[in-house]
Amino acid sequence: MAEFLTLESAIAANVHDGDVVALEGFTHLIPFAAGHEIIRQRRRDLTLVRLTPDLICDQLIGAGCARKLIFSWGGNPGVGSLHRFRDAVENGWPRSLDLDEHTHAGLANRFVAGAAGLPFAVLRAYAGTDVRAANSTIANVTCPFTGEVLAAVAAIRPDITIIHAQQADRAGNVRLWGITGVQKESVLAATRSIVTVEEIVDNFSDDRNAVVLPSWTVTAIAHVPGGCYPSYAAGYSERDNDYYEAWEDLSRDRAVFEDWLERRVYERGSA
Amino acid sequence: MAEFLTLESAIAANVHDGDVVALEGFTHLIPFAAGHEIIRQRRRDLTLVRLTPDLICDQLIGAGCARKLIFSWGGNPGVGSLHRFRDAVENGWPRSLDLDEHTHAGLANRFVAGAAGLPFAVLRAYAGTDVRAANSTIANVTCPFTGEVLAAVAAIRPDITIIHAQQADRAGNVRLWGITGVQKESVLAATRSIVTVEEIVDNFSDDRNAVVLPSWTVTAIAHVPGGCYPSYAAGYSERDNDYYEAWEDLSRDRAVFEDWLERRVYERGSA
Amino acid sequence: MKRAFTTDEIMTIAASRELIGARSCFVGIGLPSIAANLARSLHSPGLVLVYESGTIGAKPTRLPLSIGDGELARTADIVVSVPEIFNYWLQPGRIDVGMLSGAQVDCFANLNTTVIGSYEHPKVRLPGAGGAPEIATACPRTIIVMRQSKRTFVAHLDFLTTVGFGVGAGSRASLGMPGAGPSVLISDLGMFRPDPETFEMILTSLHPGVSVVDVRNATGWDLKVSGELIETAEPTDEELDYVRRLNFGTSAEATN
Amino acid sequence: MKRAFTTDEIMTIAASRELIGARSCFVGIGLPSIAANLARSLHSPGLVLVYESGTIGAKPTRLPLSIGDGELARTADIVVSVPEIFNYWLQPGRIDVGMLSGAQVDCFANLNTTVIGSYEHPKVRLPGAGGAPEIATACPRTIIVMRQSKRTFVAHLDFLTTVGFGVGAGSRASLGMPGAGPSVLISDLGMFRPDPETFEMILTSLHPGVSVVDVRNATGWDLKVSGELIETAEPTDEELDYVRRLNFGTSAEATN
Repeated sequence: MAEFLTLESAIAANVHDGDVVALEGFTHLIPFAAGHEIIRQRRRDLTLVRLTPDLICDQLIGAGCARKLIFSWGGNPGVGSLHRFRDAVENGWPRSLDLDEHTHAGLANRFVAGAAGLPFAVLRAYAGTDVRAANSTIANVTCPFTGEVLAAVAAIRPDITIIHAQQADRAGNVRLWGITGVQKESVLAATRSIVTVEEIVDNFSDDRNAVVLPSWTVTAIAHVPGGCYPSYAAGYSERDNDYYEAWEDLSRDRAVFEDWLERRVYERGSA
Repeated sequence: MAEFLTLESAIAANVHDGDVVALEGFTHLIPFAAGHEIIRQRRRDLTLVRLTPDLICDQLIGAGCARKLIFSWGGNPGVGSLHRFRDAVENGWPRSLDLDEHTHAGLANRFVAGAAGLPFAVLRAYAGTDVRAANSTIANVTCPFTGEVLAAVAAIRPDITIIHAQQADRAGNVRLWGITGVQKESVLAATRSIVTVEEIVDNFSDDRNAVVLPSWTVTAIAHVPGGCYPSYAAGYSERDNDYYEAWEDLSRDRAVFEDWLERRVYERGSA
Repeated sequence: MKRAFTTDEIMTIAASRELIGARSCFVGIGLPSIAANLARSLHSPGLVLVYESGTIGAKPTRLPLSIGDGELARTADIVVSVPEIFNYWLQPGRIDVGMLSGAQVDCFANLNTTVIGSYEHPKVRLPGAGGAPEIATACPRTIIVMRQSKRTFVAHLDFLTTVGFGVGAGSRASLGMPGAGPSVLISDLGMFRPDPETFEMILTSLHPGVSVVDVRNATGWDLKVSGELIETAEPTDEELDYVRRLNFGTSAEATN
Repeated sequence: MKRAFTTDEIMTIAASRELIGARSCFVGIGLPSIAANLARSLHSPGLVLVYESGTIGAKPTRLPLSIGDGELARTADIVVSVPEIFNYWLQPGRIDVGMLSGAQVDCFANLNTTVIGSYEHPKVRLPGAGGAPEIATACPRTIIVMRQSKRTFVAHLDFLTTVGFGVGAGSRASLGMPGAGPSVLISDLGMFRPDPETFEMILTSLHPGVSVVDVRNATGWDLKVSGELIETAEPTDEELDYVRRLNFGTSAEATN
């Protein structure tokens, strides 16, 4: 059953140096507060997993937390580059970054296989691309009925998945809605999970087809209103597009970034 | 875009002798009215596909519409046998019935593969069972990463899938909720589809995580309130458990069944 | 003075006790459903009931007539699709215990729910596999509940629908089945558990008033009896009250 | 008197015209999103916009800043998970047209969105693949929109992220790619369509005021020009009004 903890305790107990850490949320519900807490607790050698690394991984990479990134599209959506990600890949600053690079469909299906307890998933993808050539987690599989050769992707099973959701109830069940990305799969694929939530409610409304993670599939819940800022939580907040646009300049320069990190993450204490 | 038709016209235009016809709905939302219309239009040589054939397939089989059944559990749930199904298999009455028999997981994944446009799906299933031995739509597949041998099931792509749903809007989008079984997959896997609905509404409520089939994935919609009776439609009707219990005796005897068929199906005209 | 009880009642109650300590149970309809609901009402209020219709955490206030009963959806924590219940919830071994039944069982707790007679020309066509083969594969353990006679406890299954221990020691591993297999087979006469060496089901408990001879006479194979044979504890008043309340108004005949 | 327009505007408007008659479009962010939204506003009010965030049938009233914009979810017919959008909707070829862009394109309309320089030691690390390789595989046809220069229209891609026509005739079939591939490549200078024999992209239309020499000077390969070269129709007032209204307040820089 999910345990209710402070964000600080949840990260301290569940995120260890060297872990494979998935942080999911597709534009919507990105767990920024948890990412900042990981930075504050100075975790190192993490393998980060995220379809769209977004600013959250840019910040973790720039802060020196990650040794590897498993991803499928690493830009600042609608704005430009992830300069801390680029600086790590192009110049090895603050350290080199290994890449395990997929397409969205491929990485999403790696989570599907993980959630399903299967060693791999099948899709029609990667044919003819250099994405495939360099990647040991992509292989061929032949249909035993038709002979068609398809792509297989290896299951991914993070040590820990962290997501942000709109609501938890007092029993520790979690509910999210709107754009739900690959959050259900990423939690079900992981050994442990942390969910930060906007609100803790007595009862969910009657919509039982929304994405719900039962309490016994979640390790820890932390009540962190606004925990996805500058991303957004449908029904609770709007995306701060200015923050995303400002990041383009702020993140370009190492010193400006480090100053931001000092003032906005390290000095802030637990969100 | 979905066309609004009478049930009679929808069946006449879309269900042909010899077709592979999936009729889905797991206990909930079983498209009985459409099944009865198929009987009335005296379709023959159908291959019926349904995880749980239930009374609807018992009736179609007893009426002589089917030459083959693809299924995973053929009983009267909580009550007893499907006597028309048994009579066809055990005695070839009213005609012999070929079987393509799976487990729920296997047949559900055949629909998944069909919906996904893949030739097969992978699951951990069938090992060591006689279910597998007799079936050409089950094979082995080896994980290219771990070497584990898993089951592959061939995609199923019905000529036509028929379901019952709670609502359609005037643009022909379909919405269903509650126990939704494998309905989405069965419609997306099929070449054509018919949806009978309880109600046609101006607008759906704001719950966009419910199962919705956009108008352009549906061939025809027929407004048939109570079209899933004696099954039920959450929010509209209750299951008629007495009907299910009465079926045990009614269906046991060929003459009694044929009398039922005459009075309750053929004489009733279009539902 | 002790209250009378039926053989079905002690079977169901014994099965419900086997769920003590389990977090979640994948439930078939019929006898397994009665036992699982009894366990949740009585011993294990937090027990998560999972049905193959996709209802997770159902808290039915009456016994569901089918696994797709509206009562299950109304009271569930979530309702997911049928592909999802098998792929994301059952297959990875998330559900602690599976409750199964069958028309025939053999000494290695393999089950037949497909045909009596030959597959091509069956004497009796049964419902088939349903969810059972994958429940038996994936759940960390399973419990089998079925009425016992020479017709149902057989030396050779007419059809192997669901693997228990296959042909004995090593079978499950060689078939790639992650779960440990049946921890117990409970009939209306007694309880049987796998021998830790051979994985043959041996009689470990007799229900009150039943003799070893009674059980032998209702077993189609050469039954082995545990050296530590015990008597099944009699139903308590509370257990009997609950099972009678649950059972009211629905049938326990179907096997899946 | 004619209104002035920018090269980006004619590029976007020309792309939107290519969607006339399409039922549905899988949309990347940036230039493709502007073109697709313009098409829905102007030429094809029934056009179903599908984004890789899982929003199907989005009807945004302003240009979304990202593919996961709340506006898309709020106005969609349904929102599905990311695995579902790729597995059930894109992969089977349900979405008529895919709109793509890239940092580099070659003469067979293959795209690079991964690196400039070597993969191991890139000069510029670009975002990567995103949804593009599977959009290019599965959609019955694709449209590529990107600004043209010798840096972007290259003889050899630094990295092949997304297959257009591979090495020419027969490549798509041998790679098992169901869709027909790029029907058009639209730049800020002109339009290019595949030669029906070789599948090399040849210049078929010049935007107003652009010469073949201008295009050659901005193309890194030995450009072939159609014998039936035409001029792209000028933007109408209505097209210009719409594209300017849509474009307000967001950036068209990103390529996915």
